[in-house]
Amino acid sequence: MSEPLLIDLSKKGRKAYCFPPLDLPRGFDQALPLLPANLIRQKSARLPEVAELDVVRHFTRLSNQVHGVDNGMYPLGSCTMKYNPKLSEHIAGMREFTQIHPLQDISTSQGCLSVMYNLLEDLSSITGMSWGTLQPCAGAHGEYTGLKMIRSYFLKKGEAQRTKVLIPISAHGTNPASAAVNGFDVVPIASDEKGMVDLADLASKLDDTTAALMLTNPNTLGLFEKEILQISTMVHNSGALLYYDGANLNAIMGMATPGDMGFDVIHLNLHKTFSTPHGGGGPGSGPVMCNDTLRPFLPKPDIELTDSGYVYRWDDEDSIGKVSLFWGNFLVLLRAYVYILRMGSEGIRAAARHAVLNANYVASRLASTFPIPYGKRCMHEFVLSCENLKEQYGVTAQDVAKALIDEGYHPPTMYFPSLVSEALMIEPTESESLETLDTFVDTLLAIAERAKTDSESLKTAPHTTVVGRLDEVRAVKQPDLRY
Amino acid sequence: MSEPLLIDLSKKGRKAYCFPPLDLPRGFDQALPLLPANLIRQKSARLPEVAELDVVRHFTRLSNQVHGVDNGMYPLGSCTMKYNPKLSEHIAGMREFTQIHPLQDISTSQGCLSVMYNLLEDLSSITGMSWGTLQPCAGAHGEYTGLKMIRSYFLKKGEAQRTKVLIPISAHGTNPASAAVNGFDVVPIASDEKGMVDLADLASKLDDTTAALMLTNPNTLGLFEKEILQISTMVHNSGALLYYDGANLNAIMGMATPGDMGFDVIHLNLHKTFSTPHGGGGPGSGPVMCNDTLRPFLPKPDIELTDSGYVYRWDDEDSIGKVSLFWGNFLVLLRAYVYILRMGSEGIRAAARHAVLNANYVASRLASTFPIPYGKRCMHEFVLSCENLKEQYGVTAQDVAKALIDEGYHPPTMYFPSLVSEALMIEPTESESLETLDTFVDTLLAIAERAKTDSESLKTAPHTTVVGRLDEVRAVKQPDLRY
Amino acid sequence: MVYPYIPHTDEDRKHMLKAIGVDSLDQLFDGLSEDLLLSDSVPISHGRTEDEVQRMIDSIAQRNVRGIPFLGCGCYDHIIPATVKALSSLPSFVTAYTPYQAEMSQGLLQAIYEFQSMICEITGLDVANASLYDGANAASEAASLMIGAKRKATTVLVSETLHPFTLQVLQTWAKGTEHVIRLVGEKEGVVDLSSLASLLDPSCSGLIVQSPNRYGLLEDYTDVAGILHEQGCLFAISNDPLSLAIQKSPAEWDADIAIGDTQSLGLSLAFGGPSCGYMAVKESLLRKIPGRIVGATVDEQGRRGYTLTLQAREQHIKRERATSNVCSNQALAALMTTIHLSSLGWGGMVDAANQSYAKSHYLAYHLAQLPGITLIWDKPFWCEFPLVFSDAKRMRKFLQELRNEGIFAGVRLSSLTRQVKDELVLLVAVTEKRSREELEMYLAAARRVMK
Amino acid sequence: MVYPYIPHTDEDRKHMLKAIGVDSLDQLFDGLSEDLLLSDSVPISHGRTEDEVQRMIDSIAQRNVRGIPFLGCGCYDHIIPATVKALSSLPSFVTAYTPYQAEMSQGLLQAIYEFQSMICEITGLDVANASLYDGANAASEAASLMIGAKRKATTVLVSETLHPFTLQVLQTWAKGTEHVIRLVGEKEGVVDLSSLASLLDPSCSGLIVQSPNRYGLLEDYTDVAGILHEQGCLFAISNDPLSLAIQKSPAEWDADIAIGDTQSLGLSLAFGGPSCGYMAVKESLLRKIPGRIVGATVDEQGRRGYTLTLQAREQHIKRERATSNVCSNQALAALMTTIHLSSLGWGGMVDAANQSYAKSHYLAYHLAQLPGITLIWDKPFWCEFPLVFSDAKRMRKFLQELRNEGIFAGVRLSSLTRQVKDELVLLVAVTEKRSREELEMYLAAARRVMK
Repeated sequence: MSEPLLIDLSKKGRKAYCFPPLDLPRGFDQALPLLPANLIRQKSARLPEVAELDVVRHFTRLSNQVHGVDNGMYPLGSCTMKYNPKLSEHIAGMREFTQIHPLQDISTSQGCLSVMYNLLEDLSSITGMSWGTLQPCAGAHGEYTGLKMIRSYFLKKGEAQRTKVLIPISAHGTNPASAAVNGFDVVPIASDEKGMVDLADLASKLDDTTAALMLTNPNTLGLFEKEILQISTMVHNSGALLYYDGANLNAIMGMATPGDMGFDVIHLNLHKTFSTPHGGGGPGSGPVMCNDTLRPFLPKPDIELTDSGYVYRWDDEDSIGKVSLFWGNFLVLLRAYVYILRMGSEGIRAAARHAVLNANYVASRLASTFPIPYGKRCMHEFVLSCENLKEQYGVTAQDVAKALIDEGYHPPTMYFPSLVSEALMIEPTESESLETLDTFVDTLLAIAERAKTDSESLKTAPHTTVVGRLDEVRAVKQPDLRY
Repeated sequence: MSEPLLIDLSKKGRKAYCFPPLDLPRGFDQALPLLPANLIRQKSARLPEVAELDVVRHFTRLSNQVHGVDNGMYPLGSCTMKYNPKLSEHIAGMREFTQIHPLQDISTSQGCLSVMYNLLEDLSSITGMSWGTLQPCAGAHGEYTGLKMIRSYFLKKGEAQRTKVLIPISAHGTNPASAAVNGFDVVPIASDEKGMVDLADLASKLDDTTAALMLTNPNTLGLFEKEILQISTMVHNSGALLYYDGANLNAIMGMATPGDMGFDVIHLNLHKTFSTPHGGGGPGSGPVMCNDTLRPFLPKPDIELTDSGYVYRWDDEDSIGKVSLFWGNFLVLLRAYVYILRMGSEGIRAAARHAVLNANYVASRLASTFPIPYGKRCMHEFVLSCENLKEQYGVTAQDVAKALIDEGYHPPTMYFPSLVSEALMIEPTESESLETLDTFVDTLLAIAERAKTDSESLKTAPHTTVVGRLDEVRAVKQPDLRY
Repeated sequence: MVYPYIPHTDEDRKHMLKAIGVDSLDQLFDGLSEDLLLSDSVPISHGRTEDEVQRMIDSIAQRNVRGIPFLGCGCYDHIIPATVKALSSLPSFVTAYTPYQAEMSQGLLQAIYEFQSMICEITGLDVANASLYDGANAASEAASLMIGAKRKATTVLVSETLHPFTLQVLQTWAKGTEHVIRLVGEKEGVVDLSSLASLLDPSCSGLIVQSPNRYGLLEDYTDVAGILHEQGCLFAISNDPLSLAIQKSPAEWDADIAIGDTQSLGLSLAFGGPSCGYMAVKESLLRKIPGRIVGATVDEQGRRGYTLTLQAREQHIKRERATSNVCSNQALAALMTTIHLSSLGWGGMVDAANQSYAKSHYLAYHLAQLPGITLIWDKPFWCEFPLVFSDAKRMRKFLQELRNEGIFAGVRLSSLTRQVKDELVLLVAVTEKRSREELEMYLAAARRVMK
Repeated sequence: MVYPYIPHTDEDRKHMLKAIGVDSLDQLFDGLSEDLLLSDSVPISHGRTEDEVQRMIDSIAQRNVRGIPFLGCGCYDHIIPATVKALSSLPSFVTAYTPYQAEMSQGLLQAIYEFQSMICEITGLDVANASLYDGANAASEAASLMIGAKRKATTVLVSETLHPFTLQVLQTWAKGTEHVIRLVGEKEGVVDLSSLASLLDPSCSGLIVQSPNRYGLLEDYTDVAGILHEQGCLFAISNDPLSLAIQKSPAEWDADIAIGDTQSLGLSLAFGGPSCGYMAVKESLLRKIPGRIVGATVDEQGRRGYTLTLQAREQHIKRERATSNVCSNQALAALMTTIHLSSLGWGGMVDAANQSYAKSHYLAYHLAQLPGITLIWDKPFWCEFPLVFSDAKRMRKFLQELRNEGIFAGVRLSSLTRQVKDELVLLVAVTEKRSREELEMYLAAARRVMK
């Protein structure tokens, strides 16, 4: 059943919440009369005036119209929708953390600081980097921060002319956007026939105006860039730096480090690799880790462990400065810390190994029905093509995706990367069991079968949801963005 | 989608949970070898061996196949399905309460004792009684306790021959069952044409073998027993006691007290009147409150406030003894206490008044379509009849109930009390807004309309649930009670 | 005027009163005579806002002290996976009523079916109900069942080694009725069944025993079932269900009835409640078991579904002839146990039970070395054991000193039995949750006091 | 071997490897050269069980001290209804991804639509996005928007009275780029716009101001929009959104862009994060606003539904030409704000804002009577105010003594600005949550120290 807007249940005089009465002496018991008239708001805002039960039912019902990892498999490529442990949620709800103010005297927040310091240490170990920052609030924010550090590094070095950032055409859209936001010019790098960075193209574009090459490794096709050490040498020889987009770190953590691959700076997505929940699109967290070359440029404040406990360090001259209001999304950091404590070194490694195992298993079972243009051997994810279904039955990748919804699965990422036509990008993650994977594969195979006999029902899927496919054009042409 | 049994996902070697390794010195690191062989269990139990994510998804999906108050209106007569405040849930989850042991030194559990003591005080005020016990775990358990006290009272008084308990035929089934469990003989009392206790019948059955009359007031027809003071006099004159089944206290709290009506003992249902959640059938709580006559017979221990704090009193000679393992369902008591703190004297009274307002409003809107045999003026609930629909279209009370499910409502209580044929017993509670009531009424009226044109779809309702009407006969004849 | 949790506006009230055809809310109460209507509001405090209540509760909560609990006696501090609270607090589980409307309650019904199945598996018996109030009430329901199962029976034999509070609940149950609780004495800490046969007269319906018993000791029921069954009597065993991961199950002792409390399987201490009683019986007693039962069946399309069944036993149908008056039970607590067991699996249950065994023996062994403390009775125990102190003063000092270090050292048996003979007995519980460090803290403090 | 959160059994692994056609897990990593594969496990600690982690976290948590916070500076201790946590923690909200698949995400999309609507209502502007990281990043996104909206513009005027950390984030934003942040100075605690017109050269894209500003003072923007608009410049105001229940809204000042942080609307202190930035703009800037936007539309059957829209602005389509690089935002925090506002309604928001006003003035008035403390600048303030101490030693003593009584008395401005001139300034925040009793405790302690 569709749920009305809460504002439509609104009624004057109804209240879900009351504040304690103001118990101040006369003269202090009113606000407005004391304010200069020209500072006073004139127009009321229209907010729902409803009862507590209205609020409870509204959001409870809305939650029943959302699919999360807790509801079923979520094989959304490049998003690493792994299980979000209940323990982490419990701990993130502890009053000993939620009721700490970011600016209270540092002697009274040593618990929070210890979480952040130890998390930085663990992330340094896992990535093979020297140190980092926890301030960035999401992956793209991490990219912004890392690139800003690179820019500052070259300015300090007197190489202001390095204004180009090289980015493979298969990269996530945030990579070029983050480069642009930092004032860089974006230069695309081609992929070779194997889906890897085209080394010749790279060589031709590396020069003394190049600031960095941004890479995701494994890349968005789920392939490990085998020539990474050569790439690293080429980049560094040209005087540029190598940036690692950590979106796919889940494939290799504990097995190899970006540090050993020669990366100078890396952002992580704690909400991908380190199991913090996505929350419907955030809050995420995008720590940036770097080697000693870039360390002086990290945002401030840094955290240091001294004899008298943890302290902030504000005096880094080369620091790019702050990138968020306080210290980052602390409750997200806390969850990631809990995850690392639970997993430990063996668990971190096992996560990568089983993520890769799961992806290869699903790929190997699907490959004979759905072509996988760049090969069914992959890392943690792979990209298949629905090209055949489209040619033969007019069934597109989108139709397959929507049909999965009716079977209780969140669809894979669609139409990305663009190297593959009618692409579906599947990342099962290590959380899914063999049985779940088998059922998922069977469902996809059954959909492929249905394409032959009943393509119409696929083209109109989903049928079980509260709404069917929406008129996206109308949404753009007649924007209805608020009540 | 139907959800498999978790045991069917079970797989040897899979684990959702691990314990810390045992870190004791040798000689203490094993259990079984040290136990005599004939005490050792031989056969394993078959429990699910699954992963944590399996557990999470299983119970999350199961919860999506359950309708609670948070999902929609729950007008289940005699059950008072009012809103269960989120504040109470939050407080009942505080470690300062959940981690207190019932037998830790009393100096370390004064917080818990203060909650119980103050709750007893408030319940005494609300019911007009002297004192009570919080031990009973449910309404029927309260009935058992109250009747046990009555029995002990008469034994102490030397009136062992008082073995009869009078119970109106319209009473809940637990009343006679509780009397029987205590060794009483149950004598039914007729209702008069207005649905009230038949005074003549009562008079004819009161004698010196009568221990008590059990009454619900308002009764299960939602009618207030107007002659309650006369009934009380009659009962007491015969030397018997008057027992109040508090199931319907929500109709009168703050407006009148069972004490003033002449009742000697009363049980409450905190999970009805005092907003603690029903939890799918418990844990409830059924405190028993009584006047001075019965107070010596209350279960022990009692709680007393002394100069050195709260203490237990174990020395009541006449006490019937303990009725549950420890002190009662403490976390339920805590929720009820929070509710009373929130509501206060005005709120408690307002709850009753609005519960009655809501019931009368719904009754008045439905009366012309659904006959209400005992009149549309009621207290907090009323009983309508689907007799007409059955006669004219073959649509039964059950069909109407099941059709409501498809519209997102939990059905009213069906076929009770038996005084009304094709009965639906509707109790909206004070939590529901005018808008919700109107939509509910409109839905019922629409169903009555549909009976004329499309009775078939009503007879096969519900259609939107994971299963349709179940074969109850098969469930009894071929019991399948476990995996 | 706005009241908490009541959505009505002044407008609403007016509109509704008009529709009803009355002038005021008061008029709706005109069935109540003047002398019944309260002139004043009930003498409880005024309402408070959420924030005020939370503050008040915070200050009440501060009067509770949390220590490291070596406390048991029917309520144990075991490890509970985070899944239990997270999933059992899903709002539709919490705010649903008894699943009378099966189509709208399949999730709940299926969870109860799984609970019943697990109780059957753990006890080894055939049929389990949907839960009872607690372990003590499960015992009195077992007593009722026994008496109801045998013609002219009035008596139930009950071991003196039952939990003292369970005994008290049973005594309350018998009080004022024709039922008789006849105690079977103990010998060296366990029930003495050497002359059981001689106790079995025709009035006798059966025997209830407990293992681990009130002292934490495991009892041996070799031959007991045979003797009882020969006289048409039933055999009921009460267990801490977690102990059944190690010790012989009721089925293995050929018991007819298994009872107990699932507190040790996923329920927090919670000042003793809610906990969750259970009962399982042999197939032959199926129609005599009290409480609700869920069964599987099919709908018209043949789809499997779950429903409350065998309701002919229950009060709302059978009224005074019901097998019991139990109506509401402890459904949400049973759900917690179901989630707990789903998370642990049998392997986890065995692990928890083994570790409780090992840790309790480790502590007992070392405490027994100290002067002034005796570990009475050289009997098998599990998770909990009885210490006897040489004198009351040292015992008090021991408890006080350990409490000062944040250790709740044990439960004095006399606080349960109110008997002088038990005053020097301390029951110490050690679950798998107690870390080695906590055990050593306990021992170090004990050595300091008892040197 | 069983690893946390990984369901594979040995059997599973064997079966899967066989299906893939490899012999070992290692073989799956044969794309990584030997010199890349780690020979040892990464040097972090071994895994721990749930219970061990919980204990470890409990002991870490004990190193945090909770006091009565009179602390603000962008993070305030307001009352939050119990509904907020209860509903925002519903598992499908928590564990869903960005709602790219609209049919499976209607609940989330609708909630975001409601969030956008509320932000529009509160700011008075036309279009709001689905949230930004925080208030400081909302400011840098506003700066980007301004520069992108005016040809050849490079400069953004920024009031010196912005939150010091917001200023720092803006300075970082400009660093290394062609963008220039030009500060507009303050005068007596508020931004000095007396010579605004003269600052507006063609490179200038607009002005960002904040009210209540870094001192808690409310600023007067009479005529500001007119001057800016005349030069083709945009006007952005950053607010604590709760203050907009009282003070003039961005729309009422004719601002083009409203930014801020919804922390004061339903988010806990949480050591400063997550909070939730917001941005609303006039209709004319619709296609330039950064971040995600949800719109309503219909499906083929004409049923109303919600979807992410106007994605042509975003990075995954427009890549380096996107209006911003923002992708993930603070959706769950925005949901909390939506639930909070749904619970409070406008009446509740006004009440909270009024009480914050009244209580902060009460405390300020009485503190100002004390020797050694001055309430600088006789300007309107809301919820937070600046005190100046006569000397550093007394200030330290004041903070220390109050902390000893469990009162966190305020934030030293120099801890944000690291500037000597701010060392004697203490910012004191008083929300509606501070009870009268807490205010009197503060005053009593202050009087004791400052006598």
